[in-house]
Amino acid sequence: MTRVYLDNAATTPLLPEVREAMLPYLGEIFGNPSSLHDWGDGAREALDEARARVAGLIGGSPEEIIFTSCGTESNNFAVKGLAMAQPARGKHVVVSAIEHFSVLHSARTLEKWGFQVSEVPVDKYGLVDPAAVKKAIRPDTVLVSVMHANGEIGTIEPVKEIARITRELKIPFHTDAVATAGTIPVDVKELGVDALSLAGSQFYGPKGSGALWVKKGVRIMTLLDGGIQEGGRRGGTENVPAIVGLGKAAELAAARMDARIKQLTPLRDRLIRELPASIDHVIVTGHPRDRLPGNASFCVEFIEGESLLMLLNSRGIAVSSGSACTSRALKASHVLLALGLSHAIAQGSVLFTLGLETAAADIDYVLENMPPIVDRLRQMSPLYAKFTKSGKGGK
Amino acid sequence: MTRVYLDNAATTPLLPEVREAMLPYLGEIFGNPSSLHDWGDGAREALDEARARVAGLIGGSPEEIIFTSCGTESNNFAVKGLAMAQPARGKHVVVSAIEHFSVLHSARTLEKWGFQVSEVPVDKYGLVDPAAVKKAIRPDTVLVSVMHANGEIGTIEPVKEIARITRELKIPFHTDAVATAGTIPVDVKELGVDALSLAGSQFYGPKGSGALWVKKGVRIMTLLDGGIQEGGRRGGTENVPAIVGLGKAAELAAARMDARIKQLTPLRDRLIRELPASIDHVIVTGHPRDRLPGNASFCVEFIEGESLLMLLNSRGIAVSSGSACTSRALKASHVLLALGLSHAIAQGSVLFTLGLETAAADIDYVLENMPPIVDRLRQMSPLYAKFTKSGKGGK
Amino acid sequence: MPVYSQTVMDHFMNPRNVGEIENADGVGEEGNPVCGDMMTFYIKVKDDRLEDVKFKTFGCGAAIAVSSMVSEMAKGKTLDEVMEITPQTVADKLEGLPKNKFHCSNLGAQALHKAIEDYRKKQKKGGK
Amino acid sequence: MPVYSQTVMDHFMNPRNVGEIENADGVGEEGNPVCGDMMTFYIKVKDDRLEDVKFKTFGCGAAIAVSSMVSEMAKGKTLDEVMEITPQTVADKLEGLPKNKFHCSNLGAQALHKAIEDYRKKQKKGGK
Ligand SMILES: Cc1ncc(COP(=O)(O)O)c(C=O)c1O
Ligand SMILES: Cc1ncc(COP(=O)(O)O)c(C=O)c1O
Repeated sequence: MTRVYLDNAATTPLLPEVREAMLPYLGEIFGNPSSLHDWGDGAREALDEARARVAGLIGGSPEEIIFTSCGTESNNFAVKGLAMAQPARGKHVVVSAIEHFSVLHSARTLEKWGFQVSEVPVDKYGLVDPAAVKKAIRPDTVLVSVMHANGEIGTIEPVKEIARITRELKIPFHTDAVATAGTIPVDVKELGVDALSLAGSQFYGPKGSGALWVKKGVRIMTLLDGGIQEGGRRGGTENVPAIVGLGKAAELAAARMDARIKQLTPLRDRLIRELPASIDHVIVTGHPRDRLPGNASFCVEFIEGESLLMLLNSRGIAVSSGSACTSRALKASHVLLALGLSHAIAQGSVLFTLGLETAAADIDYVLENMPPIVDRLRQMSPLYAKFTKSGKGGK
Repeated sequence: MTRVYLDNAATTPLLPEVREAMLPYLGEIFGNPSSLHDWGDGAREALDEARARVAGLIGGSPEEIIFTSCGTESNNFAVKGLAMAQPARGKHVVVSAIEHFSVLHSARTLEKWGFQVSEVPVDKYGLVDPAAVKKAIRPDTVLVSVMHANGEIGTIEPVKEIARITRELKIPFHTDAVATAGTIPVDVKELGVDALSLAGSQFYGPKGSGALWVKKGVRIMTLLDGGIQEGGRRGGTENVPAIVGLGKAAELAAARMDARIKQLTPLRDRLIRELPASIDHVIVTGHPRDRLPGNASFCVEFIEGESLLMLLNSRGIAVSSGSACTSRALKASHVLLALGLSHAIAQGSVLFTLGLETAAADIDYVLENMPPIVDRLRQMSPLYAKFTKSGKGGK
Repeated sequence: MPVYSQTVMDHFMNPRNVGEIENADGVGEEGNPVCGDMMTFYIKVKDDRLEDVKFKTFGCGAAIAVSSMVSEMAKGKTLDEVMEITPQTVADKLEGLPKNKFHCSNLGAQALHKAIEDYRKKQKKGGK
Repeated sequence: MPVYSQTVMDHFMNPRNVGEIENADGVGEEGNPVCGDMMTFYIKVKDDRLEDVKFKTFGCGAAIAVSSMVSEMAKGKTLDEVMEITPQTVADKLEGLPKNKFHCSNLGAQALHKAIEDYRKKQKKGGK
């Protein structure tokens, strides 16, 4: 059977070069980087090299990189650690309504600790308005966190413009770049942020790898208290193989970024253009222009996303959905609802995320297989029956 | 050159069987376990299997296992998460004086959040007195955390006896079993604890793998807020290869534990017996009987640990030291000081931790090479010169 | 897809009795699109038995499989027998449902019961 | 061991001028075992120059290398020249020291200066 993986936002495969780079560290170079004897040397050198590569990917300095275990840890560290580092200044943080749960739920935890949280809404394309961020900021605001891009709808946020505001007001600004670092150009200096999260499993690096970049001089509280690793900012024996893999993935991403973007963008554009042309009542979600190169996200009216996902899977196509039934919380995606979509429409969400292995034939295959599947589900759908009987025309 | 790795407490090498088990998950089985399509299946099944194996190692239930990224994360999660889960009950926690920094520094962070912390001292062998724990408990105590064994001096603590006390008083009891799980028998039911930390890099499993076992019904706050992974208790895309490796290492440890203990104990005993016999003024640290099978720890008087470590390294021998100069904080090991040793003596700490690859010839090699090295350092030592001139005899 | 049993997968991939019944004797609807699952059952009754059952379902894999299984369990049974079908008996026949899906997707029995109630109400109105 | 430079390693493995000088003209001690490093320098002075320098050091690799380097830098120099040796010039000669080790291990120059002060004090007392 044809197998088409279009769920690269869930996780990317590991590049063979990355795996090769990791293998020695699952073998003979097993030492602890903190060890002062020869066995620690190879591991320590590997950490240094990886740190330089990750810093290079985002235009930071190596000593500003703190390795973590995933994007979620980076985000928890940033949101809690930055907010808690300025007790004298206040207890108010600003986030956008479409942040990843690792940011939103960290903010909720801050609320339990006496903080107040302002959620800035987005427009129908998922864009945060910098002016709205400015309005949300108060004298006691200690942190602004707005993501660089949303992985679910692909929208790229005006981080640079927001940073101009926070810089002027001297408020630490964190951006969750898990969906962008390694995928599109990310430069901490150009963005003007104070902290930035990234994760290897989003750009062909290993699971279990992540980093938080914190600008020199910005105060942050530790999340994982312990030993002297990572300059005392993140304890725990370093996951050397994963860190090495993250470094290698960062190096490759930097070198091949333009080519990757050139490969993905036309495929994405074709899907965004042709899918709604071949199926009625399909809504493109996210921004028409400012979007991730591999992201094509839709809502298919009158049907539910999980059943669509399952039928696509039965044809060998892997996708995601933000429908309630695909989330264990059984709530429709907060991102789609924040765009102003109704629950019924949000239920029909389907997300294609293209990757290095995606070819034109894969898009053909999707365009060929999806219409009959949607048709089949609609024939089963009482909502579709009601709609057709009501005699309302197409969109 | 002969190469003898006797620093298994810093980290153990990865067993070839463990690496083999991991490799498919660094290759074709790359999916996200949360994905509902076929690509997620293999990863999800692997997690289930690993969870059962880790639970099996410690006598818990699979659904009580939360995977983490290291022992430090498990300890932070346990100490902060359990302490914060009972706001109505109080803000006091009890720890021992010789806990790992991931416990002690978590307790210090709790102090910043308004908690009070009681540190229970240890005797000269590093033993915690259960009666002292009982005395330290107050009506507002919400957590007791005492390690199962200390990796630096090898002493195994009377966890079972302490659990009897906490159970009666209905106070959650966490034990840091990072130094014991996979090394000596650990059974959560027999120990009677409420939460237990472990780490794969301590028993021939991968770096970046760890787990916290939390007894069913015991409330704990999340440390890494985010998605639905680990039942909503630990967010972040799972590090599938590391978790698989942890599971495999747990399975092998359970199956081979007796043999491993039988291999290590006589080697350890020989080192503990013969090193002080061949070098004057060497003190054995830790408990004479209740100690980890691979742990032989000493203080060599009149010399400093780092220089000893470096000269041993120049002879191909890898060890650790708790001297100030081996710690970035430049303080002598809090564990050795807690035993009542003077700073000068604690500076001469040297820790041999034997492992699967240790053979009798390695012990011979150490016993042959160490005396001239110690002699050389003592000939350089002004402390030794003072001692010999003062005419005080040996110990 | 081991999150679902083989039986669930079979009923999801090959749902029985999908459709509407023109001039049905009873119609029952349960659920709503907010929670993600909604089902409509149509019945044809003869001699106090379900001569025909059809359904339309908007929802996840479990919801579709539940609807299909319910329709199969009910067909040919007396109305009283059908009223004894419960979410639990349906889930059992499906070899289990994921815990978190049990409540929201398992509305099939209720929807069918509503169709029977609708039929009985109409019967009363008809004065028979 | 890349935490230390090659020069540090060389002086650690092959320290120059280890030992004591019987009837030294000056003795200087610096540091203490609490912080982990302690050094004693012995000097023999002739015509205002260090004819001989020896040391004993309790301490880490850096402390031993520093002592060795200081002794080598000082030997044959005039007392005033030796007083110009600073922790920084020693560290530079060693091709750098780890940042966290700079202060505690780098007490060699001070210990040597103390030995010279000791010598000068004795000279004064001696009434020369
Ligand atoms: C007793 C104990 N607890 C916790 C840890 C920390 O484990 P990790 O380095 O995996 O974070 C160690 C590490 O050696 C340990 O010995
Ligand atoms: C924008 C964003 N932030 C954070 C995360 C969490 O990353 P991880 O799963 O590595 O913890 C994700 C995951 O997809 C993401 O898309």
